[in-house]
Amino acid sequence: MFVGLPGQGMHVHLDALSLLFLGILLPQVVAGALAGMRNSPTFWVFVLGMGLALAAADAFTLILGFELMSAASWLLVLRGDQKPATLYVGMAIFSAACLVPAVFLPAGSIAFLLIVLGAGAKAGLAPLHFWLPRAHPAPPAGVSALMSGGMVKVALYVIIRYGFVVLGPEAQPWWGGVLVAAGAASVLVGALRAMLETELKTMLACSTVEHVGLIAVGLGIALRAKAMGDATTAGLGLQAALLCAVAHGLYKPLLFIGAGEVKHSVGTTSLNWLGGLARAMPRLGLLMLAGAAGMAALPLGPGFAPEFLLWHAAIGAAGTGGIVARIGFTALLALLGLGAALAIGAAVRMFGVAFLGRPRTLQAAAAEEGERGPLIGMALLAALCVPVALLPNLLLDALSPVIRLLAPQAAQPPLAYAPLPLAGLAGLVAVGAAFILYRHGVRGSREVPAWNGGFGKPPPWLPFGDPATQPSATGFGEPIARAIGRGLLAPGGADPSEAFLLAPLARLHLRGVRVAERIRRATIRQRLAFIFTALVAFLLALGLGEGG
Amino acid sequence: MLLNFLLRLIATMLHVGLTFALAPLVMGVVTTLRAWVLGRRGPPVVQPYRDLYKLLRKSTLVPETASQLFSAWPLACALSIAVAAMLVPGFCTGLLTAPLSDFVTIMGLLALARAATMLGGLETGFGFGGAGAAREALYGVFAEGALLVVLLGFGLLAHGVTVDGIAVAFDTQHIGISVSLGFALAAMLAVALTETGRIPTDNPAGHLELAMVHEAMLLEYSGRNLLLLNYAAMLRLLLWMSLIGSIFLPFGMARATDILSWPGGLVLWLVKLAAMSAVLPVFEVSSAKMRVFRVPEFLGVAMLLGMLAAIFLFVAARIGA
Amino acid sequence: MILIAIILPLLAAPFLGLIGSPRQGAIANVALSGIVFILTIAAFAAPGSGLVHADDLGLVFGGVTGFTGLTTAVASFFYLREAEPRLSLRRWRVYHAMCQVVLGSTLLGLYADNIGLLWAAVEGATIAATLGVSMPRTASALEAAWKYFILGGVGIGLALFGTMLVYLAAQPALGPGFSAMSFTALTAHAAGMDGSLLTLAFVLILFGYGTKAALVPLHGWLPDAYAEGPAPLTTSLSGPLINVALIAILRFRHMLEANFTSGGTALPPGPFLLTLGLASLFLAAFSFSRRRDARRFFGFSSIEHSGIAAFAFGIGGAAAVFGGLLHMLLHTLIKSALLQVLIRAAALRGSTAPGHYGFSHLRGLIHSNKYTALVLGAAMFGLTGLPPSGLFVSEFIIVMQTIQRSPWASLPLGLGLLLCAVAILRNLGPLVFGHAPPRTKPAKATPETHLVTLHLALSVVLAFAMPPMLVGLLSQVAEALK
Amino acid sequence: MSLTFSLAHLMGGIILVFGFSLLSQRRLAAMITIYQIQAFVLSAAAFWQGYAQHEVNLYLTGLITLVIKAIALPIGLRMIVAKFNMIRAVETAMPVLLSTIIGVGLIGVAVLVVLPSTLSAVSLTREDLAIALSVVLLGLLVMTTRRNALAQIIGFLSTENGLVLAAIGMPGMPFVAEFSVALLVLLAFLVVGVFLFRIREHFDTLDLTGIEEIERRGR
Repeated sequence: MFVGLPGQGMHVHLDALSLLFLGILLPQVVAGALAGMRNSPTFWVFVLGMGLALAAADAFTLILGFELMSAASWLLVLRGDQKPATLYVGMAIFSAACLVPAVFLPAGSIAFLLIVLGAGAKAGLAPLHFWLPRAHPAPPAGVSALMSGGMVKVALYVIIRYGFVVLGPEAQPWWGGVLVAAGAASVLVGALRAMLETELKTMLACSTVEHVGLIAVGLGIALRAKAMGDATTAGLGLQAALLCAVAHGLYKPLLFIGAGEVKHSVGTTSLNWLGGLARAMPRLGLLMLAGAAGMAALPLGPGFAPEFLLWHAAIGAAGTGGIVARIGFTALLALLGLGAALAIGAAVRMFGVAFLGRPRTLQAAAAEEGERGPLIGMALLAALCVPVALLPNLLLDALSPVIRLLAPQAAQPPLAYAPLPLAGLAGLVAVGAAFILYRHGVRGSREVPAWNGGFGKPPPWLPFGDPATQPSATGFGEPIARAIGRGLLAPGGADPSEAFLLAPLARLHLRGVRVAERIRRATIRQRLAFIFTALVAFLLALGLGEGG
Repeated sequence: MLLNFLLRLIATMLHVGLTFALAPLVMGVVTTLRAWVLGRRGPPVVQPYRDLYKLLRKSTLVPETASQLFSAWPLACALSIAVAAMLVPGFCTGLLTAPLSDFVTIMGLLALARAATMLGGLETGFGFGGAGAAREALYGVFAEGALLVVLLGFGLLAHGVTVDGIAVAFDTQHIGISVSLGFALAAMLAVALTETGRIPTDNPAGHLELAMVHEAMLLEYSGRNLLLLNYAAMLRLLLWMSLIGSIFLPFGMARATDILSWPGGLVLWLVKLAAMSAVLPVFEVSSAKMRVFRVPEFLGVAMLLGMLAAIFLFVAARIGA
Repeated sequence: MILIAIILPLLAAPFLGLIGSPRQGAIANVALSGIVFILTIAAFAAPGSGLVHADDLGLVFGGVTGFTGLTTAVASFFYLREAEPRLSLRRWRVYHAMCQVVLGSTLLGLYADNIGLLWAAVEGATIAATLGVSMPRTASALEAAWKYFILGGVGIGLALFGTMLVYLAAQPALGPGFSAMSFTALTAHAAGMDGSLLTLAFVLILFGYGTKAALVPLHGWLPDAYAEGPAPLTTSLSGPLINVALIAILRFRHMLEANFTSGGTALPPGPFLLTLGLASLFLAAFSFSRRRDARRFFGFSSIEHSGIAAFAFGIGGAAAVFGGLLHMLLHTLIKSALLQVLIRAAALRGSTAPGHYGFSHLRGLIHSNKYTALVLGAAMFGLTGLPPSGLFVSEFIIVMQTIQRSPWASLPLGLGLLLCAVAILRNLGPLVFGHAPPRTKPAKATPETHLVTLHLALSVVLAFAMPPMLVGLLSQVAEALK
Repeated sequence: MSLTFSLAHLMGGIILVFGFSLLSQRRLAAMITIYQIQAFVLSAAAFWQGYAQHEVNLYLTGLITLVIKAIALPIGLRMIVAKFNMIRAVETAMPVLLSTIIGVGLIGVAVLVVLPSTLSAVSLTREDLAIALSVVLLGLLVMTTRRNALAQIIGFLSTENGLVLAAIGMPGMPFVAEFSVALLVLLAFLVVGVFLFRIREHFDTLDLTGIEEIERRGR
């Protein structure tokens, strides 16, 4: 990949890595288009930018595509909501300001750090993730889906492309450490916030932060192992990261489009106002359940194989290196476990509160099945989830050329987790249970009022009982908020990076603005004085410079 | 070759059959012993079988506010626990399911069961189920973390993380009694108590809804659904017992390929189960149930113990900075 | 050829100033500008020679000046149609005369091969512009013009002193006489000049012409002149005039650089330019956020961009100079486009008088007229230097060069660019897509909006598919003035 | 020969002294007078240089200076003063003493800057250059330390004197410079005149504090 100069033309080349990420992108684009973005030119520019960035063979084309992507997505966010748009464009330009120098610096640690800063900011790696939960929910569902499922992948692609391929020869073990640290932080913050957010799309965006963190951890482990010559761990890490990218690229857009449908038919996506949607929109409910299973990384779901690989990779990584690194990886494992369980909790909360239980508002009670197009898009994604969930081994074989490209010496052991046999066993047991139940048991079932610990039936004017008597999303998260949130989040449950990074910067900027205003308000005489003092200063500098 | 396969097949079926058959019995023994320790007479040990049969014969009620998935959750829960129970070696190693018995897979299956139960609790949208589910989520967070760290310790010692492999390794190569194993055991016990919903984190016999965690999620279930959920709970108890047994007391486990070692293995397995089901009630009785928000601290300690175990291993292996 | 291009407007100015109705004046203005534009293009064929001749730099920027001059004239024709009743006949005459004077003297400044002539040209332009700015005769317009006159006058004085010192410094090499004032000769014999005197001269010239280029802290006049002067005039203030000043600085800078590199006693010019450039960048970045008047806002953006160009010249080296020149070129196109479409936008909302350009007044433009709004949005986006804007290319080159030649400076540069881009985009959102003020009715776009589109298209094309001829010229210049 | 230079220096010195004493003046009338004398001396210097260098255009410069700067402008200024019978004493933005101290410092700076330059075989010596530069700087200082528009203009004019002083010293410098200086001053005065009237229309006084008021209202 050589430096492309403006006016020197742009070069496009597809290798295994590009193809993989284009493959990840394709279904989302189709789904997004089906979800109602078909006629928005900006959307297609957005897609074009991502494609260009992925297919670029020279740095200039890459940057161009990347920026095109940022600009278009900014417009789309802007249409949705003004406020996050500014924050978003700020981060986008920041990442550009980091990437542009990085790709033209000589290969080395500084270049890598700049890449991680720039692309990481775009991917939503902690501590630069604060914009993501604000910006991703803003635009229409189809775009949110593509931003969450595709755009962050493009950013990660940049990290992979540079960390493993372009800067590969210069790689140091601690580069991996940087990625792992950032990833771990994102996992924790993302999962925790996903567990606590009460706004459906925001919560999904937080879970995106978590999954980006997982991918980054996998990449970091692989990078470190590659630099240390640990073939097995490198292979595992890459497998985990890439598989996670594939899976997340399927179920996250699905969930976002679903959220859009919820918004469309209920009018709100605040979990505390939903409830019992599975009865009103069964198809959407099932599709969302599939997505939630992926998001929770449960076995037989699309998300489990990557998590499985990642944990193994982390265990392998903990077996190498100095004691500090090993202790670090031990902590990482604890943290990954925490994150995984939090993700399960978040998914359960999302589905259980929004789709199960009783409607909390009349709108939720009056919800109707979503439109055809989005449902078809979701069904497509869900259908693609099935092979990922049940045949991860085949997928890994398909990934092997990419892994060979990234880490030629990496070993690629077959996956020890085999969903199909597990499903088979489950099937056997199910058959057995069914036999017993239908041989000796009583068939059928009766609809009765819920027992509810013996409380009375709700009065007729409250058809679904008093909404206040069922746990809200906030209530569901409350125990975890008390046990962990207090320690990890800033006071008031704000995101730590927002409170400790964004706010101080804003204050600094304000100070600069105040100074500028004071200068602007200067009178003519004072402006003359500016010129005069500057002149004298320059002359002094001149005199001293020549004197000494 | 074929013979080996046949033997392993038989052993596997035997293991599965025994596990499924013995699960209620273990539960019964624990309950009865507990009553004895408390100085009551207690139900006969076969009571669980009767309860299950009674539930089988009872009709199934579905609340009006429930969705179509109401009956899916108990099934999912029971199935995943059952599969997990098939994977964990009992009386002998080298079962057909051994290659599947990756510790992570088992954790995943347990998590799946937990998720299904939580969804079941949220299904009807009444207070108790929700509260129970929320607490279950809280416990799960810490339990998984602790378990994963402990797993690291095993992985480092046994150079593999399939339960079968760990069992074989700990059985054949004499690790000896190391500090880290002690820590790991403590951590694992804590997690096991939480997962199986025993005192001190939850009270299986308690019927005060506000204090219940696991039971609270089953409140709305009846008939075959309740049967599945209860049976899943029994299986889970047995599963954890044989898991701890095969990892920490692996001695005398039979090998599936040599039939002569089976009897000894079987006997020892039963003895281990009996011992554990004897220790559990004693511990339960001697300790009080904690408040919900003490549990995270309890499990946090477990997590730290797990990390300590790993760190001690590093120190023992004399790894420089 | 070139002489005609310069003298024609200057001669025509008195007539425009004395006779004719506003309408005739406007038409004559357009016609003259058209002829001048043709002449500047024709100059590529006949660059001429002697006291006034067009070197490559002059050719390129002369062409741009002619082009913007023409479009400005057209814009002010339509401006007249809308703003005629506001102002008396006399003022319209003065206005048109001044437009021509500014055009002519700008071209003189570009084509003059004599430092004295250059200085005279800039002075003429200053005075003309002063009168032009004061034309609306509102209190704030007078105040702006007064500022412009005082600050500009001081700058002119310093520039003259610097010019004389250059002449003096050239004595050892060239001796007395005209040759010691011709750029070609000076550039050729830079090595033999008196370095320390040359440095002093450069500082004075930097301050003199820097005032015209509105580099901080010499920028005091610009925002007010933008906001209070007659709308079309700001276009020629923003582009051509700033270019003349920057090009002058570039030429003198090269003498200094050459003397320094050839072992003369001169100091390197880099630090001076970098200081002023960064100061401009950051002051602009921080001044954006509190602006309520669009034209003042874009005044600060002009400060920003001339700061970037100065920064590029300070970095030095052929590539950086190339980037700087390209940046000036594209900025001229985009900025004049922006200011013209801004007039259209204000017209859509009722009045183009100064003070009707508040963001709150123009916001939600898309509800008034989609085309105009989108063109305005595109122009604003172009200013941020994000692709596909042309400025992306030039800023890209400049940043690259900065990283290679003086990495320490790349950090503030990047930060400044970041802040500016964010500030501009932050205003773009509400201005184009926001909620329109109450009682906003959709209106028709006026034809000259297409001219603006032409500008923008030209800027993009020039950047990404640059005609080799242009690349050749600019890189020759850059090579010669590195 | 030496007489030539010493005389040139002398005149330069006198001009500098007057430029300096502008700083210490509070009253407009006095400032105008000082400026006038400065212009006279300047024209004399121009004539002298013309005589020394046998340059016709230097005589011309001297003539322009004499007619316009030394005679025409002061008259005009006095007219303005009389016309708007404005407060005779101009309040300064900076204590006079401080401004004079700064003025001394400026002269030091000018010398410091000019010192390293080697003016071989040039009739204008470093000292003259230093003097011219300091006159310019002093003029600027006057502009920045006076609140009154007229005072600022006077400071501006004395800056121009400094320029001319430098220009006449330039050996064989083509006529362009002086011509444009004269032009500048003329136009400057013209424009200024226009402004004074306009500003009077709007603010009744030449004191720019009115403008400053407007500016305080941030836009």
